[in-house]
Amino acid sequence: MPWTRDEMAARAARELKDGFYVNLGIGIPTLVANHVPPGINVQLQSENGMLGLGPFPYEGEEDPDLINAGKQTITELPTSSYFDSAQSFAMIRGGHIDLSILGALQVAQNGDLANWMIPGKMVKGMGGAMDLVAGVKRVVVLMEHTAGGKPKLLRRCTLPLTGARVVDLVITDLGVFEIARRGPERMRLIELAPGVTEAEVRARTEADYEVALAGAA
Amino acid sequence: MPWTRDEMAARAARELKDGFYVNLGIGIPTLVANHVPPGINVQLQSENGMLGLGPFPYEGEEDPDLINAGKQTITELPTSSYFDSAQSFAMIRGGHIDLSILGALQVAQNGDLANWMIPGKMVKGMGGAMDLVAGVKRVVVLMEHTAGGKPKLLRRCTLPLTGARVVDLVITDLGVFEIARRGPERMRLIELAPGVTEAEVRARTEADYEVALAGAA
Amino acid sequence: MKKVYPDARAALAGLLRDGMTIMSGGFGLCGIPALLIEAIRESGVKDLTVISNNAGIDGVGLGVLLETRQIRKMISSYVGENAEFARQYLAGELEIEFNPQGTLAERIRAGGAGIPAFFTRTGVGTAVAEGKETREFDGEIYVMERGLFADLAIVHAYMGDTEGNLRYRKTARNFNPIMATAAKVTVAQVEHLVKPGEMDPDCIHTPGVFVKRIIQCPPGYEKRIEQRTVRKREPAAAAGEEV
Amino acid sequence: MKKVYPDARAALAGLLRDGMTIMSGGFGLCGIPALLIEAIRESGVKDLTVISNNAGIDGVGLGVLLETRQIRKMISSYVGENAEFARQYLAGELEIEFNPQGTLAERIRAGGAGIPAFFTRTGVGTAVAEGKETREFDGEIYVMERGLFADLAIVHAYMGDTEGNLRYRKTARNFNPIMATAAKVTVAQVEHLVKPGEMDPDCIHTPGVFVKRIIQCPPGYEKRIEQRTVRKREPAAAAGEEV
Repeated sequence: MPWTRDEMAARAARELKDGFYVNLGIGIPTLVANHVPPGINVQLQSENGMLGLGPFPYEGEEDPDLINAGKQTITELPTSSYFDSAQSFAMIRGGHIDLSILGALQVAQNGDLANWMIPGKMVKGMGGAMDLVAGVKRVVVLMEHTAGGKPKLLRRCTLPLTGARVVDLVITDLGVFEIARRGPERMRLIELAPGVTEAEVRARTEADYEVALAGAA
Repeated sequence: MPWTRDEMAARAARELKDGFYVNLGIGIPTLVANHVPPGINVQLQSENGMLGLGPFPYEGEEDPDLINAGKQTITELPTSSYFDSAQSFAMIRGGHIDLSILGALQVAQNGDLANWMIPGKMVKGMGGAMDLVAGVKRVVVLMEHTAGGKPKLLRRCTLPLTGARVVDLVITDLGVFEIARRGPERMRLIELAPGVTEAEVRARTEADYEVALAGAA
Repeated sequence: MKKVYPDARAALAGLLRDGMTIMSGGFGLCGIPALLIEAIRESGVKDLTVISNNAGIDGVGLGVLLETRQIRKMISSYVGENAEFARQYLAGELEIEFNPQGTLAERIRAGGAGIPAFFTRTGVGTAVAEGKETREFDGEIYVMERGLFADLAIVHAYMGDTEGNLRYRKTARNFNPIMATAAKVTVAQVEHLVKPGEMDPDCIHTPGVFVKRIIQCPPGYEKRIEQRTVRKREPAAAAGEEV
Repeated sequence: MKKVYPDARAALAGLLRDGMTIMSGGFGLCGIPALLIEAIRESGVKDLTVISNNAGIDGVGLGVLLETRQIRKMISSYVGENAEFARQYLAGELEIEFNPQGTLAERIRAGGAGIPAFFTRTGVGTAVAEGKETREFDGEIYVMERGLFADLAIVHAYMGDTEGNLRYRKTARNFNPIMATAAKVTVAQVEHLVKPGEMDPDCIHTPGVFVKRIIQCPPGYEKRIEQRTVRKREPAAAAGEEV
């Protein structure tokens, strides 16, 4: 049975390590904050200029000066600090953030990522996504395996790219794929959602990948 | 009679305008702070990261965390603010400082400035001088007209440059020269110290200059 | 040299002309100089190029200058929340130059710091790098981006003194401090105008040198919230818990 | 993830190796990480390249690493106050790369911000630009300078918390915050170590993400003054008066 959104987020949370500084994208990635394993302490960064994001405020305690990159009201923690947009992206571009978890429209087998634009539709802009994928040490994509029945894991992205060879790991509802960002193209299926077969994944994936499941021959 | 150091500083202070942000170099330029005309309010910047420099502290009130770019203990004012070295030079390089007044070893008739290095002697480094002359809106040099009897206002600098075509005005003990930083080389003698003759200046100056004294034919 | 002006209209007097470039601080509706935007609307100045991370929402922030068609071009990273924007853009009435948010921030910071161009990894291999110079440093490809400098910057700060020193509050800081450095003239609106010395000099985010004119927001000035998101008061609230 | 270490030696354990590059904060003797410098001396690590605006004075600050000949090369803007430095330099035992102070600061800031190179007017037409690429932008000539990134940065802060958030005091800030961003590992010595939440989050100069290890200075830690300059207590003190 494919993973639910919450199970996908829980799987992504297993990529967190103690002491990590993490930037979470909008959508499913936001849920990862609910699944941080015990004993693991991470600090969330928001590219609008904050480190140490707290939970949503209680009703009546919203502060218009305190929002995340999704423009939602949030709260601060004792560890929080604020900085301007240039310093925020200096942090991101300079490789100081350990992990970025974000959504995608398409991922190619070489690690190319498309998640900001569908030609012919209203273009809203890339926000901070291009900076995040270019700068953060490790990029994990959390997305449904297909969209409208069409594969999102492709040989080549057909949509305009957010970044070239920037994805390290893709977690879908069906399984987990590792991608090599350097050297020859290489994508490997390393995990299946419980009850999902390799054949099912193959049928819904355009990208070429090797199978490297733990415990498999 | 040539101007004294204090008179030179007083003449330089006439370049100050109300609301100016000013960086003063070490030596005679420091004296300019004592001659700010009444009704003129200026803020001094120090490139080690301070705006709004106050006077030297009273004995016993020195603070090791509060120094100017000459490493002297100073004090703060109600208007003071502190910032890091990158922001300090962003301020300087970005053209936000109105005036820099500094000393020189040599100035050429095209505005070239040499004030950091004498080959063969121990080289101490240029500090912030190259950034100041390249970035500040207007650069005024305060120096003795000659050194050991040799002219310091030259056709071409013979010492390594601090900046090329960076000087707007030179105030020496003998007079004041305007220099064009753009277009054809042009240096003009615009003022003489009281009792100093044009012939005396000519005799002690290697640079070619026009005479454009106020009130002169 | 008096920097304090009685209101937004007075603070902008003599600074506005058709076709000019204006930087406007804020992220979403957080930390936007709404009073100054309103005064720009009232001035009727047009054909503006506006550099701002976002374009406000309908009727709020830069949205008000879109309604009146005073903006000809936006340089932004994300403009998703504005129906009037979409209409003008799809009708070809409005030009937009998208910059990655970090590239936009760095271009502004560079403009203010006298850096005409710099190299970044962001956007390499994407449409953002098209027509731009790319170059290899230490085995990695980078794209060259140019500094940005405007005729006017308008910013919002929490506190300011009569010398123009500014302090921002929480995430309302965002683009405001860098924009304050990157324009011929910077005008600030502040929630609290104080005398010099009332702010800790170690905690001044924008030194007064960058600010030419300053106004205080009138009593009752409202800061808008774009996405009011709350959690239930429960013993163990799950979503968004401290992590 | 514990960041707090008992002392300088413990905080540097495992981080030092011969031939490495170290950034060291401070301007003159103001804001220098003297305890960490002392621990580097005691470690005996050698052939160091040290990036620091100055080189201390004899026996103080980086001067102690010059005495022990642990430094092979300095990247600095001004080294005037050190006789041992002059001796080693003139004897050809020490290499020095002079950078204009603002270029040095910007190179460090760029290194920490993922900017491999940028253009500046500083040094154009001087020895500093020799061998470097120059280029015209909008009619002005600029020289290209590269970002700097070190193996280790050592910084001094006034206050820090156990998360690594730092706050500097007055002009002791100088190069410390930018160096904290521009090394694989940054170790900070702080005068006051506090718990998270004890510093105003709007006034944290270095967010904890940049700091991997932190120590508190012991009681009696002395901050040295290089040029003690005072004025007389007189009704109307002239020199250095407020202007």
